[in-house]
Amino acid sequence: MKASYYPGCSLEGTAKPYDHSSRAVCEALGIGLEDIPDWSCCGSSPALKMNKDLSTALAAHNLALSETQSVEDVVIPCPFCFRRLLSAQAELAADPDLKARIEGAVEAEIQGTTGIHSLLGFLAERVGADGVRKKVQRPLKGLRVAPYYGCYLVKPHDVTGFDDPENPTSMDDLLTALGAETVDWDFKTECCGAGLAVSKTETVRDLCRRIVAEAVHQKADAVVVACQLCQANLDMRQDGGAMPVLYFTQLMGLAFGMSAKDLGLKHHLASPMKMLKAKGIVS
Amino acid sequence: MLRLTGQPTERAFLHKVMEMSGQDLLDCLQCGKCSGSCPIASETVAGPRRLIARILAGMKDEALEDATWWYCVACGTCAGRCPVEINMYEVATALCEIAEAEGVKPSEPDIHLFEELFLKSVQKTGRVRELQAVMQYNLRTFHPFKDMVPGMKLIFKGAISPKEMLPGGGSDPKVARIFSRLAEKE
Amino acid sequence: MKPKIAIVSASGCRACETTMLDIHYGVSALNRWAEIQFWPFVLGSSMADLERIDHLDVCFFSGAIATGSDRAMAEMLRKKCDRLVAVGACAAYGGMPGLKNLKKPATAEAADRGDLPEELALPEQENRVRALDGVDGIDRVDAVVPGCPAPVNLVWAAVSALVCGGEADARITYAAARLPEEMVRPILSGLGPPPGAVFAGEKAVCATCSRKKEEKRFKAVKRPYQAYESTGRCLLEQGLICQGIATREGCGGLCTGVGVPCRGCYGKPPATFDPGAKMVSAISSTFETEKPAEIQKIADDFVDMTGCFYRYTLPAQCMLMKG
Amino acid sequence: MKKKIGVYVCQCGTNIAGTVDVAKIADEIATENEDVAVCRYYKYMCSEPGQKLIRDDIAEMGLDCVVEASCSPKMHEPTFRNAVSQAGMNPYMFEMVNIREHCSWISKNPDLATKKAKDLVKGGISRVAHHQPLQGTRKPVTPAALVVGGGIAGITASLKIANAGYQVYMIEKDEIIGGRMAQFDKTFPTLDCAGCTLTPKTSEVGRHPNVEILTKSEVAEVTGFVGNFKVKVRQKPRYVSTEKCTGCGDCQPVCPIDITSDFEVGLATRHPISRPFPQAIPNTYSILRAGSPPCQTACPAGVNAVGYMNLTGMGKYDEALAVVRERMPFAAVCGRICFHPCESVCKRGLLDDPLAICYTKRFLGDRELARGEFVHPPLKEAKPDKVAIVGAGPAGLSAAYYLAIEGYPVTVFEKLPVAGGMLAVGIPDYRLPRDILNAEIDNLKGMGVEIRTGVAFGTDVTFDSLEAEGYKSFFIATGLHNSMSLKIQGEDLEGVVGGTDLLRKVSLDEPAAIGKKVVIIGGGNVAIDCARSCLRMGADEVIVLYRRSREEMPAWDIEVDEAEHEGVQFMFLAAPTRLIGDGKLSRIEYIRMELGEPDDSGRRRPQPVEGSETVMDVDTVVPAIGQASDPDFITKLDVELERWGTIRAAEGTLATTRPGVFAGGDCALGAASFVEAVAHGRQAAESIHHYLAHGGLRPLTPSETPMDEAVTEDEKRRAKPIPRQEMPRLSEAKRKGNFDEVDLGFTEEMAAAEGRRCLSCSLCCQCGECVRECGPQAIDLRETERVRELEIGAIVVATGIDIFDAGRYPEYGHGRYPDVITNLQFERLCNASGPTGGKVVRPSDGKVPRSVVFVQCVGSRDRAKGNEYCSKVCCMISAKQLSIFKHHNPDGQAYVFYIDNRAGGKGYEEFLRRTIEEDEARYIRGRVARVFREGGRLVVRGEDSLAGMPVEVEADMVVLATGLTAQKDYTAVARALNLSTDQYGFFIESHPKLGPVETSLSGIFLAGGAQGPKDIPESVAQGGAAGAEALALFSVGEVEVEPTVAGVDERLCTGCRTCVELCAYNAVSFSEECKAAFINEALCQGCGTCAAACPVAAIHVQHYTPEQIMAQIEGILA
Amino acid sequence: MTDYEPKIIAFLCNWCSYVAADAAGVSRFQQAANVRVIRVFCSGMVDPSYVLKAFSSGADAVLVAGCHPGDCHYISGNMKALRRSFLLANLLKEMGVDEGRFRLEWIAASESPRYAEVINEMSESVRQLGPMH
Repeated sequence: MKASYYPGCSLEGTAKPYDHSSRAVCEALGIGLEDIPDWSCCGSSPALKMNKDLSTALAAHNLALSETQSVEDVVIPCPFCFRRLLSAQAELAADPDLKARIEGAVEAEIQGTTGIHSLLGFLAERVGADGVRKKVQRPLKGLRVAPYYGCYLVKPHDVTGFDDPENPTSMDDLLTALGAETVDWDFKTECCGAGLAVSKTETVRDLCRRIVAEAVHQKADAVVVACQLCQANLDMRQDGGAMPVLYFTQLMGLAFGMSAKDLGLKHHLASPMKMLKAKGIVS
Repeated sequence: MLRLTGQPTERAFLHKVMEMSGQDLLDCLQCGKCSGSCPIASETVAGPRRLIARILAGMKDEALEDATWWYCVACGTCAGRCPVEINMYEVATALCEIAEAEGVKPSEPDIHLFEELFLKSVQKTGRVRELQAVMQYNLRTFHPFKDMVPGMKLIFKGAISPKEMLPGGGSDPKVARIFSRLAEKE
Repeated sequence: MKPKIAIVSASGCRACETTMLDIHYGVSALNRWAEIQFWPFVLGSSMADLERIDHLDVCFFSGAIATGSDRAMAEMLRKKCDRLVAVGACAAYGGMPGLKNLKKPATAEAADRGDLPEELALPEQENRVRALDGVDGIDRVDAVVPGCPAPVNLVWAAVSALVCGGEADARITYAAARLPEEMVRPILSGLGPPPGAVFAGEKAVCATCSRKKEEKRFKAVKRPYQAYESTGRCLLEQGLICQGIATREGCGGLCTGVGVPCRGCYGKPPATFDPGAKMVSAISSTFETEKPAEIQKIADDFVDMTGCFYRYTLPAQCMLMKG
Repeated sequence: MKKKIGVYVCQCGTNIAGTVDVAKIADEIATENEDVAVCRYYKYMCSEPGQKLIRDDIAEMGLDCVVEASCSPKMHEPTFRNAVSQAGMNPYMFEMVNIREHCSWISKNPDLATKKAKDLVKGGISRVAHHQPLQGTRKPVTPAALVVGGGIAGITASLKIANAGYQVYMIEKDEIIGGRMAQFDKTFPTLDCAGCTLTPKTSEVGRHPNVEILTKSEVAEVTGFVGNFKVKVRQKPRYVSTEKCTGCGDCQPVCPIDITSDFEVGLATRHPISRPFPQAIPNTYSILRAGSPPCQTACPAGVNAVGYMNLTGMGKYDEALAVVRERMPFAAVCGRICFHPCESVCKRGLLDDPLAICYTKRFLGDRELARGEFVHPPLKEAKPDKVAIVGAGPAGLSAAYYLAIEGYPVTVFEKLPVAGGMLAVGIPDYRLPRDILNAEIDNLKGMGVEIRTGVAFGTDVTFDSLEAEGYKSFFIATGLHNSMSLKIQGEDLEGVVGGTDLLRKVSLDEPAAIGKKVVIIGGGNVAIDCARSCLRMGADEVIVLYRRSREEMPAWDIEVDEAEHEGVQFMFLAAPTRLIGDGKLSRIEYIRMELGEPDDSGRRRPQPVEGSETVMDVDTVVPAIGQASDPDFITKLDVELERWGTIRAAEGTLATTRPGVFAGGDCALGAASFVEAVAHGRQAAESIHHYLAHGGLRPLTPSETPMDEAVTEDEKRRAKPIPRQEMPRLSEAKRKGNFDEVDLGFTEEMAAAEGRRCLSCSLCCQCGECVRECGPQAIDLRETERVRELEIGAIVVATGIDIFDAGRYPEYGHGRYPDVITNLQFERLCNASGPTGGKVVRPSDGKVPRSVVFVQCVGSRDRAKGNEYCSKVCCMISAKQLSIFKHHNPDGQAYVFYIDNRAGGKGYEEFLRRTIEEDEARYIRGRVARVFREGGRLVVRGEDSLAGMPVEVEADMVVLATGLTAQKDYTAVARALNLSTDQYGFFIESHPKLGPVETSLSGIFLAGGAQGPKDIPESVAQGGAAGAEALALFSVGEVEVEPTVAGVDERLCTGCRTCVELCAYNAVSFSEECKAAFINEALCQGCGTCAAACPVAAIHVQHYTPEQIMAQIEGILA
Repeated sequence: MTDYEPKIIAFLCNWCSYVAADAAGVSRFQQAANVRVIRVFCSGMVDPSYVLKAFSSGADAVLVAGCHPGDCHYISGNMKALRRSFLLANLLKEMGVDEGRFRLEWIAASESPRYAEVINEMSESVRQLGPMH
C-alpha cells in the first residue's frame, strides 16, 4: 500500500513524536509514505478565519502538489490540515467560479480526484483492527486509556464524513486491538480550545483541565490523541501534570515493539514513562 | 435602542453575511443549541446564537465587534448539531472579511495579532514556524516569559530546540505568490 | 347525359391510375357510364386540352402534389369539376412521395446556395409535397379512396357511387367493399356519398384481420424474419410492428392475412388525431416491463418511426410535420 | 349550434386581483371570443352574491355553459357545480379555471400572470364548449364502517357509528386496543388518570354488539368506491382463542422466553405469551411471534429447532424430543447425518457462532435410546384402511411413523434384507452406527408398523395383489440405488465398482474386493463415503478424482476435511477418459480439466484440456458421480415419469398419476438429502390421510412467513454469554481399520448449555409449555395468518402516531445511559400498572431522582433530523410530567429546556404557569446541546438564552420530550388505501380548513394523529367528526357515483385488445359477442389509461374526452 | 430574445402533481409564469396525441407529471405514462423536437417545493432552447 503523506507544519516543529511515530507505524504496517513535494502550510485556522479564498488556495496548492504524485490517497496526521484539504476539494468541485479563481491563484489545475484521509481514518479503514492486531508483538495489557478524538477529525460530520461526531469509536477499536482497555467516556470530542492556546491561554486551560479531570475520574492511565494541538494543549494545560497525553501512533509503535525513545515518549511534559514501566510495557 | 423603519437597507448587512458565508441565517430558530454546544461561549463571549440574533437584527456594529467570531476555533460542534444546519465558522470568516474590509478594529486584538503573525510566517516561508510565531507573539504582547516553564521543560526533554524560536528559515516563493495574487484581486 | 369525367395522376407511381383500368369490366365498362374527357395516361390528353374543357362532373385524381405543374393541374381541375376525388394514398395523404418532406429538397438547398443548375430547375419542385387537399387553391376534396394503391373494389365503389348513380349492381359492390352503413345509405338512395366521404371502413384493420388476438404484451421489436409464425396469431403480439391497430380498414386485412405487417396505407381511422401518436401510445402502453432502463431498451429498437408510422401520411396526418 | 358561454372571473379580494388584471381579462375575453355571451368579474365569486350572479345569468340569458376562473377546483369546484345546477344547468356544463394557486400566488409579474390567467381562461372556454351534460349513477351504500386503528380516535369514531346502529369493524395492528393513550398515566391539563378515562371506552367497544375487533390485523387492499369498498384484512394469528381464554394467566409463568416489552417502552421484559396490562381489551392473552425463524425456514422438514433448543436449555429433554418428533421421527439418526442448513442461517451465528442444533438433537435421540423408552405422541383411534409403503428408507419410514400416529395400519415392503434404505446401505458405520439406526427403526415397529424386508415390489407383491389384500393407498419411496454410469470405455471391467454398490456391499457385509490402489470418481458425499470406507477396508492409496475444483465440490466441507485428515488424496480438475485392462482393470486414463464459463447452475463448467491425457496404474475404480433409479422397476409401475427417470409426483400433494398412489423421497425428488426425504414422508402421510379420510387431495397447509433475518438489539441483549460447545471426537489414531463412530456426542450439560444459547429470535419458540399449562385449551400454535374480506361503506383511518426515535440524537445519550429516558417511558414509570408500580425512580439504580431535566423538541422543529414541524403536545406533556414528578417527590427540582412554550389549548397556559409558580419548575430557554457524564453524574448542557449564558445542570434523570412522527409503516397503509401523505408521512386531508377529516377519496376519513400531531381532545373531536361523516353516508343510504368513467364506442372499436391488459381494475374485457371491448362501469375508476392507449380512439373517459382536452390545448395556445 | 416567454403545457395528475402545484401556490413558491396547467385524472390518461397536439398548436414544451412509481392513485397508470414517455421521446427526437421540450416527472402531493423547482428549471431550460420553430 502506498500513500502520499502531508505532515503539516506542527509535525516538523513541536509534534515531532507524532511525525516519527506515524512514519514508523506506517512502515511497520507496510504502508509506503511519500511526502508531498514542497508542501506548504494549509493556512490553518488563521487563514480560515481571516480570508476564505486564501484558506482555500493554500489547501488547493497542496492538493495540486499531491496530484503530481503517482498515488491515489493522501494521508494526513494533523486533523486540521485533513479537514482543510478535504473541505477545499469539495468546495472546488461544487463551485466552478471559485475553482477558476483558485486555480489562477495557485497556478495549477486541480483534478479533485485525490482520496483525502486522516491518518487515523486511513489506518482504521484500510488496515483495521484485525490488520493491526496481527502486528502486535507486545500487547498493551493492563493499560487503561482514554481515547480523545478532538474536533476536527469528526466535526462537522457533513464535511469530514468520518466516524460518529458524538461518540466516535475508530480509535477505540485500534487501541483495543493493541491489547489496551479503553475508557467509555463522554469527552472524546469535547474541544480543547485549539488555536486559542497562545492568545487565550486561560480559556484553553479551563477546557483542558476539565477533560483531563474526567480522564482521571475514569481511572485512565493516559489520554490518547490523534492531533498534535490536542496533545500540546492537554499536556501543557492540565492540573497536576500527571496525566500522560500520548499519540495513538506512539501506542501502536509500542505494541509493535518499537522503543520508547524512538517514539518520542520521553518528550512529553506529563511523562508516561513511569506508568508504562509500572505496567511492564517498557522496561 | 434599535429603531426600525422598514427600509430595505435594514437587511443589507444580513444578506451580505448570508451571501458571503453561504449560510441561510433566516432559517435560524434561535434555539440556542449552538451556544450550548460552543466550547468558547461563556459569561463574556456571547456565543453563536446571540451573534446570529445581532446579525438578524441588523446590529452591524455590534456583530462586527462581537468577540464570538474572533474566539471561534472552527470546531464545528454547533454546525453538527444545528437543526437548520448553519455552519458558524463560515459566518465567522465572512464577518472577519467584512470587518477587515471596513476597517473595523479587532475587538480581540490578541487573537488577531497571533493569527496575523501566523499568516505572515506562512507568507514568508511557506510553512509556519510555530515557536517563532509564539515567541514573536509573546514579545509583541509584552509577555516574553509566558509559558517559560513548560517551554524550558520541553527544551530540557529534547522535545524542542531553542534554535527553532529564532527567526529565519527558507522561503517558498510559490506560496508568497498565492498571497500576492489574492491580494491583487481584492 | 353521361357525366363527364377526368382521370389524372400527379407525382407518383401511377399504380392507382392503373387500377382505374382494372375496374370491373375494365375501362370499357366505365365508358358505358361516363364520357371520359381528359385522361392523359390513356387518351394522351394535354394541359391544353384541359384548358379547353369548360366543365367536368367528376375527376379521379391520384398522385401527390410535388411539382408546380401538379399544383397547377390540381387547381385547374378543382375549378372545372364538380366532384374532385382523391384516389390512393398519395392524393389522399401525400403518400410515399410525402416522405421527402423530412428533408429539405435538394433543389431548395441548391437554390439557397445560389448554384441551382439549369436542368434541376425543371420541373419546378414544390417546397413541400402535399396531399391533394393540402393545396392552397383547393378548398375541398369531395371523396377519398385510400390505399397504396387504391384497391379495385373501393375504386369501383367510388366510381359507381359518383358516376353510375344508384344502379342495381352497385348494392353488391358496396357489400363487397364493406363500406359503413352511414355512407352506403345515402348513395343507394340516390343522394350520392356524403361530402368528404372516405371509401373505406371506419374501424381499423384489426377489425377485419383474420389473425387471432390473445393479449398485447410487447416485449421486443422483431423483424418479419425473426418472428416465424404458424399459429395465426396477431403479428403485433409477436413483436412485429404492425400498424393494423391504428390504420383505417377497407383492405380486409390483405397484408396481415398473409403475414405481412400492416404499413398503414389507408391512413388513420376517423376518430384519431395522429396515427404516429396512437401507434406510440398503443404499443408502448403494453411494454412488458416497468423498469426505465428496459423500457428505454425496447423503445430504442424502434428505428425510423417517422418513416414507419407516417409512411403514407406524413404531409396530411402527421401533426408535427403539417404547416 | 353555437353554445352560449358565461365566463366569471373572481378577484378573490386581492388574492387574485393583486397580481392578475381581472378587469382586463374580462374585457378582452368578452370582446375577443364570440361564443362568450357574458363575461363578468366580481370580488368574491364564491360568496352568495357571486353565485347569484351566475345563477341569474343562466336564468336570464339561457347560458349553455359556464366557466369560472378563480381558485383551485380542489377548493370550490363543488360549490360552483352546485350553484349552476341550482339554476337548472347540468353541473358538468361547468369548467373551473385555477388562476389563484397557479397564477396570482406564484408570480410577482402582473403582466405575465395576467397573460397566463387569460390563456387558462381561453382554454376553459374552448373546453367547456365541448362539454356534455352528464348524470352520475346512484349506488346503495353498505352500512358498515371500517375503522383502521384502535386508539382513542378510532375508538371514538367506532362508538359513534356503532351507537347509531351500524356495524363497525375495528382493525388494530397490536394485540390490544387503546393505542398510545393506554400507555399514558395522566392527561393534561386536568391530570385525569388516562386509564380511568380510556378503559371504560375500550371495554365499551369490546363488548359492543355492533363492533367487531380484529386485532393483529392490517389492511392489505382496498378496492371499490365510496359506499361499496371491498377490503382485504390480513390478520396475524393471536394463537390464543379470545373465546376460550379465561385470562387466568397460568400460561405466562411457564413461558421460557423473555423479550423486551414494547408496551413498557423497553423498561421491562415480557413473555411472548402475555397481556400488556390487566384491563387490556381484548382481555385475553396472545402470543407474539415474529414468523418462522431462519433455522426452521431453512430446514426442509421444517423442524422447530428454536422450540426444542429452548426446551433442552430448560432441561426438558422429553418435551424437546417431542418437538423434534413433530417433524422428524429419527432424532438420533438425524443428529448424526443431517447437513443442518439450520445452523448456517442461525442468527446467533451473526453474533458469535451458530447453535449446535444438530448435535443437540443427537443428544436428545441418544438420551432416549440410552433410556430405552421410545417417546411418541399417543396413537389416534385405529382406522381400517391399510396403507402400503414401498421402500423402508427415510421417506418410507417417516410416512409410516406419521400414518401410524394417525391410526392407520401400515406395512412397509423392502426389497433389501435390512430396513433403513440408504441409511442402512449407503452411509458407512463410522458416520451412522448400525445399532443406532436399528434402534430407531425398532421404535417404529413398537408403534405397530410392520416392516417386511426381502420383499420386492413388482415381483413378490404388486399393486393388484396388495389391493386384493385390502391396501387402500400406496406410498412409493424406493430411492435411487443404481450408480450412474461414467459412459466411458472399460466400465464393465472387473475392478470397477459403483459407489452405491460399494457402500451397500460394505453395509451388508458382502464381499467387496477392493485393491490396494483405489480411484474414486466424483465429488459428492457418496464419493467421500466410498473413499473413507476404502481406507477402512485396507486400501493403501485412495485418490478422489473430481472434474472441478475443491470449491465446487458438493460434498460437505467437514466430510472432505475429515477424509483429508485420514489420508485420502484428491486430484482436482481431472476426469477419467478410459478404463484400461484385459478383463481386469489395471490402468485408468484421465484428462486434465479447466474451468470455463459458469453454466446454468452458476458453477463454472469444466472443459478438457486437449492432449493432457495421463495414464495411471490402479486396482479399483469406484464411479460415484450420482445415483439413478432402477429402470426395470420404475417403468413397470404404471405411473407417469419425469424426463430424467424419476416418478412424477405433484408438488404439494405428492400424488402420482395413479389414484391413491403417492411417491416421494429420492425416487420422486432425484438424489436428495435425508432430511428432504423425511419431509416427503411426512407430506405423503398427510396427503394419504387426507385421501383416505376425505377422499380427495388437498395441498399441504401453507407454511409460516419467514421472519426478518437482521439481528435486533433485543436479540443481542438476550444472547447469553455461552460459547458454542465443541463436539468431542475420536482421536485420529483410533479411527484406522475400524468403523467406529468418530463423533462422540454431547453430554447433558453441553446440550443444555447449547439450548440456552438460543436467541429465540422468533419470539415465541412454540415449545408448547403454555399449551400444556392451559386449562381451557385455548392455545393453538398452528394458527396461521388469515385474510378476511369485508364489505364496507366507509373507512375511518385512525392509525395514530409513532414516537420519534431519540437514539437519532447521539448527543443526548438515549440508549447509552439508562437514566436518559423518553417521555413515553416516563409515563410508564408514573403508571401504577407500569414496571415500577407507579414509583418514579431512576431505571439505573431504582433511587428516587432529585433533579430531573426535561429536554424539549427532541425530534421536533429540527429540519436536520427530517422533522421540521412542531409536535404540538410535548410542551404540555413535560409540564404535566414535571407536575406528576413534583407530586411524587415534593423535594425534587424539575428543569425544562425549551425553545418556545406552546400551550395553545383550553386551560393549557394556566396549567403551564402553575408548574412554574407552584411546582417551581425552572424553565430554561434554550435547546439542550448535550447530555454527558462527568465525574459519574449526568450533566445537561445548553444555553440559557434569556440570561445569555451557557448553563449546565447536574441531573439524576433526563426526560426527552420526543416528538410525534407518522407511523413507520405509513407507506404500506397509504398504498393499501390509496391515500396521499405529506413529506412526513401524515395523511393529507382534503382541505386544511374545510375538510380536516376528509381525504381526497370520498368515503375515506381521517381521525387522530394519522393526519398530524395532535393531543387527546383533538383526536377525540376528529374521531367524532369522522364518525359523523360515515354516519352521514349511511343515513343517506346511497351515493352518487361520478359519471367520469370510461366508455367504448363500439362503432369504432376494432377489438385489438390493447386496452384489456392495461386496466388495473379488470374493468375492461373483450366481448366476443360484440367483437368489441366492454367496460364495467362499476369497476372503472376513470383513470383513462385505456383511452390514452386505444389506437382508434374508441374509448373515452366522460368529461375528459380527447375533443375536450384538445380544445383546451388549442384554447390555451390560441 | 430577452422578451421571449415560452409556453409550456403541463398535464398534471389530479392526485399528486396537481395537489403539489396547488400547494406550491398556497406556499407562494415563486414560479415562472410560463406553464399552463391542464388537470387530468392520471398521468396514464395523457395520450401522446395530446403532446403532439400541444406542440403543433404552438407549445414550446410539454410536461407530464404524475405520482411516484408505486404511489399511483390508479395503481399503475403512471407506469403506462412512463412506458409511453420513452417511445414518444424517441419519436419527438426524430421529428426534430429538442430533447428538453418533453418531460415526464414524478411529483408527489407533498413535493410542492420540487414542483416549483421543476417548473422554474424547465422554464429556464426551454427559454434557453428558444422558440420551437
